[in-house]
Amino acid sequence: MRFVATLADGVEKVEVAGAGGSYRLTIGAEVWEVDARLTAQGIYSLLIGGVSYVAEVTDDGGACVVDVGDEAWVIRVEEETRHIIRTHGGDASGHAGQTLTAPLPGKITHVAVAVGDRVEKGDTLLVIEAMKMENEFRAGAAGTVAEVRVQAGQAVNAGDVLVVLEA
Amino acid sequence: MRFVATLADGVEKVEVAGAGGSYRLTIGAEVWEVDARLTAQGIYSLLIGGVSYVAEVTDDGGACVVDVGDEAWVIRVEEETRHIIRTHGGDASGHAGQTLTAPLPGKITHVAVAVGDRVEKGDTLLVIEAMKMENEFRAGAAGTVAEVRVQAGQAVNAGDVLVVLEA
Amino acid sequence: MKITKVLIANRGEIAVRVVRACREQGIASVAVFSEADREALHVLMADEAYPIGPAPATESYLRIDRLVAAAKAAGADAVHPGYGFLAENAAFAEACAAAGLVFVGPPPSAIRAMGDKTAARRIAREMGVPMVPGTIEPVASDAAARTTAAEIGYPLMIKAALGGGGKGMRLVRAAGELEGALRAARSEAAGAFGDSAVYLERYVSEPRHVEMQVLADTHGNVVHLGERECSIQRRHQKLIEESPSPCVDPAMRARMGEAACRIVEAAGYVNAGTVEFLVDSERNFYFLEVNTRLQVEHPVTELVTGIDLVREQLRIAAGEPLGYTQADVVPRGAAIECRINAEDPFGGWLPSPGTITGLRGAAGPWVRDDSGVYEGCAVSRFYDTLLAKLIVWGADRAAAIARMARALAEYKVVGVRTTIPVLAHVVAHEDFRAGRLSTHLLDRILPELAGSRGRLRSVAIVAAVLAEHERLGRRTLPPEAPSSTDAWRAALRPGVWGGRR
Amino acid sequence: MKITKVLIANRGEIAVRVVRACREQGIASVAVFSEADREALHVLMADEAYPIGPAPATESYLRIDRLVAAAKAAGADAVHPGYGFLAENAAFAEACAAAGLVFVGPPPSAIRAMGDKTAARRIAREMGVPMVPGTIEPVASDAAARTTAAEIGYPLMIKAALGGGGKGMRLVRAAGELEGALRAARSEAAGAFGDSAVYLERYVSEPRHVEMQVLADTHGNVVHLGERECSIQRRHQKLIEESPSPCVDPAMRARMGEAACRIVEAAGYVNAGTVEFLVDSERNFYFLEVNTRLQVEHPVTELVTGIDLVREQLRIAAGEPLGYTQADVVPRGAAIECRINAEDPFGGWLPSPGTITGLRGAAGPWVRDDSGVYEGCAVSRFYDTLLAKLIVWGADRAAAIARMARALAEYKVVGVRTTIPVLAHVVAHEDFRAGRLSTHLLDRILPELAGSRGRLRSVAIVAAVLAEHERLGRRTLPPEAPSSTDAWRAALRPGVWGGRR
Repeated sequence: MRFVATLADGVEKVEVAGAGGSYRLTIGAEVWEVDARLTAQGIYSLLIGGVSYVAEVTDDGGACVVDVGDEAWVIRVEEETRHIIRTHGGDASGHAGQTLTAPLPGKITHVAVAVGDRVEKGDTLLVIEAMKMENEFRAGAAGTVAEVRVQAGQAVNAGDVLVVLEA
Repeated sequence: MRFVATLADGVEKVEVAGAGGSYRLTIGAEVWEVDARLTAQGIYSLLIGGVSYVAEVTDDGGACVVDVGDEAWVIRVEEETRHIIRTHGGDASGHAGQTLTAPLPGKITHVAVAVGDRVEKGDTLLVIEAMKMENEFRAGAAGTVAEVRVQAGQAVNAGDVLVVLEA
Repeated sequence: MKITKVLIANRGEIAVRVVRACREQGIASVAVFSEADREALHVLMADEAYPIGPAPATESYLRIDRLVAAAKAAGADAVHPGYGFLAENAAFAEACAAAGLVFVGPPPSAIRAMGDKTAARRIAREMGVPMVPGTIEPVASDAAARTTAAEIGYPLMIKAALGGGGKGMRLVRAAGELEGALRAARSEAAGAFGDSAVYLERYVSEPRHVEMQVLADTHGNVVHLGERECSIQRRHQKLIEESPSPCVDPAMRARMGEAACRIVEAAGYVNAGTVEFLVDSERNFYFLEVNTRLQVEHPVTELVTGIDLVREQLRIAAGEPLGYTQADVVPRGAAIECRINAEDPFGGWLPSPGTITGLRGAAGPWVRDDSGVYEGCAVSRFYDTLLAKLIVWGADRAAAIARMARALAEYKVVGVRTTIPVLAHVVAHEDFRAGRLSTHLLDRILPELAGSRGRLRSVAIVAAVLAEHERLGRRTLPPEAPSSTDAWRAALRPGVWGGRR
Repeated sequence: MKITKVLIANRGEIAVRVVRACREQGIASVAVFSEADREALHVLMADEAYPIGPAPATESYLRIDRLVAAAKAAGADAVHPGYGFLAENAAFAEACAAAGLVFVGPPPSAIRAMGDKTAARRIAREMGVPMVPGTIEPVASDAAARTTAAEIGYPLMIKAALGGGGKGMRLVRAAGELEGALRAARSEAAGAFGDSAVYLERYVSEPRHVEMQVLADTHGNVVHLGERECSIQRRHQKLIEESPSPCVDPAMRARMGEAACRIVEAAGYVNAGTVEFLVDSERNFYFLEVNTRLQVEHPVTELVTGIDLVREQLRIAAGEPLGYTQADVVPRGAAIECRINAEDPFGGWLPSPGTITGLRGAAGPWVRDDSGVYEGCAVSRFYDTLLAKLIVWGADRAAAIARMARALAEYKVVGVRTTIPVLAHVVAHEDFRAGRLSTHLLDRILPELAGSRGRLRSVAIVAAVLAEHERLGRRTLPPEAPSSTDAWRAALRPGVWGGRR
């Protein structure tokens, strides 16, 4: 089976063969012989050439976060055909950065901008309180505020659109 | 819903009402208001009149073992109708004690009896080795050996019939 | 004044800590829980547990009336406040006393004298303990703050007059940042402590944060249990603490301990308390504040001294004398604590609420896991991010560091992001190992962390691809209509992947 | 002779213990595993792991050839044998030496001199250490055993000439039981240690089992680390151990320690070892045997002395000197260990293999969990029943007991039966609390345990009925064809019962 793994620092094609715990993965030019087991909820044991790795795989909405050693990676894995369809069909996330969505559930404690405001990169847009912390969210690039969909005191869920900027 | 709970020291009729974590159980004449949650694999949290209990429920082939506080009980729970059918239809376990079945998987290391032998209560019938321990199994009552279905060196699974005695 | 049943006015790992201490003393424990916390660990572990309101803390864990009512209804004779929430709220201590409940902490007068940083700084000045220049009184308005700030000079710190734990604290580098920082600090302080008062203080560059643990009984006995170094911080919140401090020698320990005891005695303080100092690069120490409660990081002191601080709190509250003197307090070895928070250190330290789907803690020799969570439990967005405290002891600091590195590598949390990867990097860093600590160390070395790559990247891809491969394999299987027993068993059994069991 | 990579010729909690010590020393660890153990914890935790054969130990963990080959293939420079399996097998130590591998334990000559109980008893006699009357040589035949047994008198003990841990040990109350007991003891000894030789010893009534921990380096330094009391046993296997012993005062400790060091020195012993004594009701002590390896119960000594015994084993094996003298070994407080075994204490102590479907260990202050299992792992029928060792420290024995009671109550294991309920009862028993220990205590108080009833019985019924109620509720739901993502998520998420999350 052929997959595409998308990381922050690159895209890798991966081919998987094998079954029953014993696999051969081809990542680009590298070949990996892997003895793999899911030993508990999302905790994987991998034996690769005798070296023992324990990887934690957390589902994170489309992508997954993999912890191994002291490192953590966000990796989006797709079947190759799906990846081709998605990347050729136009990516909705191409305009990301213009739209501020809530990355976590919480309560809006302060909205610093109004429709029509001009903002510079780094300006505070609003503050979300969650887990007893005030988290400031800033503009990723300069722009004009097109929409403000929330107000102070309002509860939001992860993924809610909060502010839309126009370039 | 009506259940029958069978314990080593008695049989209790139990009626359950409620849902969504909040239940009323009637055990004989006692009424128990219970706030119950399954918090992890087989680990239950029960709040009963403010008192917090954590019970471990292990499935044990038909019955379950419940650990709560420092105590452990083996409890067989059946719907009332099932219980009535079973107990009125003749219980196959009524002849238990005449048949020695393997209570755990292991290896037979010694068979002390042969067909036709007369045994007294407490006489060793055979020895099963499991988890590096030799476990002796003895006659629960006097009798004559009718069948010996295993021999030394043989591996057995839990539930296998090993020796049959006639009174 | 024997204590037989204690209501714990808190949640999370500290409520669990107090339950454990009560059980070991033969004291019954009563938990309280908000609607979000029915399945929280402290509810499961306590002898009794009662609901006290909706999820927001202001409607439950900060409701003095409901807490006191629950304590009376349960027949408790004492209340332990933990840390945070109402732990340094004199009105809560008074409400407990008025209801005939022993408050496991200092008397309200001492909370007022010391817990209010303004009053505490006044006392410290009177006792001749050195302090960082700043305002003694809270700043009344933004305008007044601007004037005072100009006198103190930038950069400066805004700090909440009540509370601690980094909440309501902000660094202000220039005048333009003052207004926003004041608003944020006041808002956080109000949410965390119910009081928005803040004061200003000159900023000391590359400071170390060192604090002395003190115990005072009702018979006038006061001892200190040595210091804790808490310099590894992010967002002014402690992340790694240790005892002893690598910068404190016996002579400095004696001077700081003596100063701490002097302040505490002057305030008529009783029970466990902590006197915080700032230490500059020349190892001068300055009084910061007194925390009139158990600290999050108390375990490092426990492991080094062998003294159970929560047990001592309960004994002192019951009127028992300490029973030992300063000379009897003999430190042994070194202890380090790491805070495992539900935060994403690679994503701006954003909180990471969710469900912990997989959990395997660290264990083994001289590893202590003070956790408030378990596998399968929810991490609520309503409360702070602290999941667990991982504490180790070693015969010396190097042994403790090696052990902490080992323990962090063992600790597996799936389902929420945690601080574990960054903690592991700090503990492995040469500056940390050499004891070159400051409250800026973490910010300075964080950029180094993002870049590390190599073989592990490929291993991570292997794991991610196999997870997806497995997921697709499941999808292509026909959905089985499970038999009754199998359905039940399946629900009780973790997934098996890559082979039959 | 620097050690950089250690192969651990063992499994279970002790293999995990050695992995941890290696990691803390910066030494790479290599696990080995049988076909039954691919997913065992020691495989997951080690740096590397290699298969060595089928599930039966005789085809894997007892195969000297495969272990040495694995060590060489992995590039290990040392081998740690753990306890049990080949730990006291001189041929294994020799095979390691022949392959150029450092054996982390005594030299083969010392294993032969001390590990063989026959030779050890000869040395003890020469050194003037008191002993229980019995045969010095192994009994050659059943006929010879009958003759010798008649001389010693009944009741008597049969003991394996090699090994320990209660395996190959049998009490014989009368001549009629001798033959069966000999057969059982020989069979167990052969299976456990590869040698069926046994000897006979007079039986001491209500004895206490007290042992001294010793450390000897290659430079002639020998120290003892005080005693462990191991009197709480069932089937002659230790269940609860503690240090210090409540029956040993400083003078007796000095005498026993001196006797232990004398025996060890006479044998040219190096590395960690344990000298076992039997103590009668008048507090006389008799030499029993030397265990030429790490003991299962070593953690209680570690917690009291602050000395990491596995670290010391590795240092000694590398040729390093101890670096401290007897006067530097200062005990502090009290430690207790409970063995959590997969056995059914209410069902004749039958082994209880299976899958651990639910697991929540004990944690918190001064609680150490040395476990070899995790939630979801299989407990194989091929290996011993020890799942985990729960160890606590307290400022005194009473504090340690209270803490152990608390920790046992926290420890939850679902899926296999364990010794936890009986451990809890022993720890709560007045004889245990008063320190009135003997190797018969457990058998004496066990009948008391079966009868306890009351409110908890009803609570157990509530839990059992609700579990069945829930099971039926699941059955009556139509089997859903889950969407792909849901199926995956469901597999990763514990069951939720009684409400939405």
